[in-house]
Amino acid sequence: MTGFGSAPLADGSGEVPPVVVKLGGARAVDPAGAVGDVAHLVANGRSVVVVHGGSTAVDDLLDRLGIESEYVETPSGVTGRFTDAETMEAFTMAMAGQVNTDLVTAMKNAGVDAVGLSGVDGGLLTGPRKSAVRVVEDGKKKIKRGDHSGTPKRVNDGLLDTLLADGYTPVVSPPMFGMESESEGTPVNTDADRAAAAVAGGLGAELVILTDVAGVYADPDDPDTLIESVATEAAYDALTDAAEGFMTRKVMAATEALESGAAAVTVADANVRDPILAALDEAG
Amino acid sequence: MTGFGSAPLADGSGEVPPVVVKLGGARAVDPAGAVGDVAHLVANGRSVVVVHGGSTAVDDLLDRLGIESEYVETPSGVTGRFTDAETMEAFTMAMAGQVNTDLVTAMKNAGVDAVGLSGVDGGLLTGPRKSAVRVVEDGKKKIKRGDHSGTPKRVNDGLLDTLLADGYTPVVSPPMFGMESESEGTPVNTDADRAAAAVAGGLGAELVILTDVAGVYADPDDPDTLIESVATEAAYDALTDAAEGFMTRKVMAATEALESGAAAVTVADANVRDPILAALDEAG
Amino acid sequence: MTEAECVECGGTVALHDDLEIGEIVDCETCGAELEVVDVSPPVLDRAPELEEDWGE
Amino acid sequence: MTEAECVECGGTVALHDDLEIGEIVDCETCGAELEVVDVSPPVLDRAPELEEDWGE
Ligand SMILES: [Zn+2]
Ligand SMILES: [Zn+2]
Repeated sequence: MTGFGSAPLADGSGEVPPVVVKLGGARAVDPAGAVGDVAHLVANGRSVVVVHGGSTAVDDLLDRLGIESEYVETPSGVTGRFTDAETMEAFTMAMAGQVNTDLVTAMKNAGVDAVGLSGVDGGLLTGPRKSAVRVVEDGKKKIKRGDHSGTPKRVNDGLLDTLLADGYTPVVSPPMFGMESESEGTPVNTDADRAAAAVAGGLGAELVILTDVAGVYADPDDPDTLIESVATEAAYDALTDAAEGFMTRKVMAATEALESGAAAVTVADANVRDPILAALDEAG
Repeated sequence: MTGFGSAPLADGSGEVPPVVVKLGGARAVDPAGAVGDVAHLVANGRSVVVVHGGSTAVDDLLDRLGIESEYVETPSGVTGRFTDAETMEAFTMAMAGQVNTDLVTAMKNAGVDAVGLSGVDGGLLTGPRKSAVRVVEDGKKKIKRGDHSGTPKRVNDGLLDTLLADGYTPVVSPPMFGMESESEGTPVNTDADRAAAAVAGGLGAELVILTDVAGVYADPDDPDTLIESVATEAAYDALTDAAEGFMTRKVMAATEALESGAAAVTVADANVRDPILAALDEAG
Repeated sequence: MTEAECVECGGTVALHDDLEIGEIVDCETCGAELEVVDVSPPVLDRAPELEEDWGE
Repeated sequence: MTEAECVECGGTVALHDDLEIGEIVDCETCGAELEVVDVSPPVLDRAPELEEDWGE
């Protein structure tokens, strides 16, 4: 695993911060170990918030509905899905309907009194909707409108605190609430890692991002380059430069979490024994 | 509209009970009037919980997914959908994903700080799962197993109270949490009218069931037989006998709500001006 | 025409040929409702009492 | 080959023929990025600054 930031228990305050766990939505990630760990933490009095993705479930539903996703390329060469209205509807059904309910069910069956929330609920994750995106098509730069995406700028951590205080474990799902004006919003797609980062920042929590690899690699093709800890600014900058593709998002999420107030961030493999407890041990 | 039970404000306690509003899921019911009324009530300090159905959205999704619903007939001649695992998954996506998120969005855009919950969240609506049902096929009585349905026996009103106390408006959706054993549950289909009744009972609330007709008719084919008020036990029994088909469920829901502690129940037309305020005026 | 034993009274229950699993037959001796849990050979069990109640 | 006026500097921007709505062209006079908001006749507007950022 890769740890970012300082160890949260070393500050001497004695205050144990909540834990935010990001569970991946890829099929390669089995949530069973994570669910057991959350149950263990909660049984020991630790406050836990789970944030999940679900891209595999979204892909499956789009496929079953015969919706062909449009993938577009940004000027800097990143490829992403364009979330039109029809895709957005399927995204909401799969994420907030299916994956969230399944995970809440698994948690409840493990003895955790889970409450599922999307980022729309109580404006939990709110930010401007991005409708227009810059894309490159046939070598031409274009503005494409009608995207449903956004980045959370405000977290309603009061809603999470209220639920945590009553012994519930919030299970948070995209979409977020994307504002189109001062007072009107709509559900929009948002990256679950960034959502988890925003939640961890809002709660001053330790963030554990579970994924299907052991951590962040300086060179993704070389397992020997796993980075164990990023403690100094220089190490951090070097990592940001080194991270590629899929890992760029994890590093960005870690950065955003720490900048917005998270106590620590660990990127760790979901498919090991006690994945969250191991990550917290390392971090704490 | 049809009023059931005593007027809640006549008891002299001065305590104003919360309002539970059941919004229909049929396309004939436009939620706009109801959303405006909820905003008005909440702005005036009244606690409101919304419970919704969404059968049209479920039908649409099943249709788009090419899932042929199996309809079965019960020994007493009632036809209902058999909710197998595949249908249940679509039900959850459409209800808890799409309809719930859309309604929360509409509420938020009307100035109501809505929080969507399914009956699974925090065990909000819990009861035994019914897997086996008695059906009649080709004139033969049979036991058919694998249904995902249930009736809520316990309501986590503490979760609703917590959210209401913090100024949120819970928006509650099927599925409910169907227990398969003491400790294991699964999401199951439940009638939204009964869910609303259970919530109203748990909160001691006034229940307003909005639908696409003006109220309960003694004879559904004769508009002159609209029943305005059911105050005595005898009138009640007569109505229970008279109600047919679709209306049977409304009367059953009203009965269950009052028996479990609701202050009053009104069945009213959603498609009139200020449908909830009008119903409360009548009831109060 | 086959037959099977009633689990309630031990009496013989006459069964028609195109029996299906899940089908409910009545014991003519004691009146019990019996569920066909297997067809070859036919096995009967007591049919569960079930509330009639449809979701949604 | 058609042309249109730059909304930033008033200069003339040369445009190729298979112009599409949404396309971004650069003004060679002032360097502004301009979005094609109509094609017949061509109309240009200032292209919005947009963060590069993909959801999900
Ligand atoms: Zn017998
Ligand atoms: Zn210019």
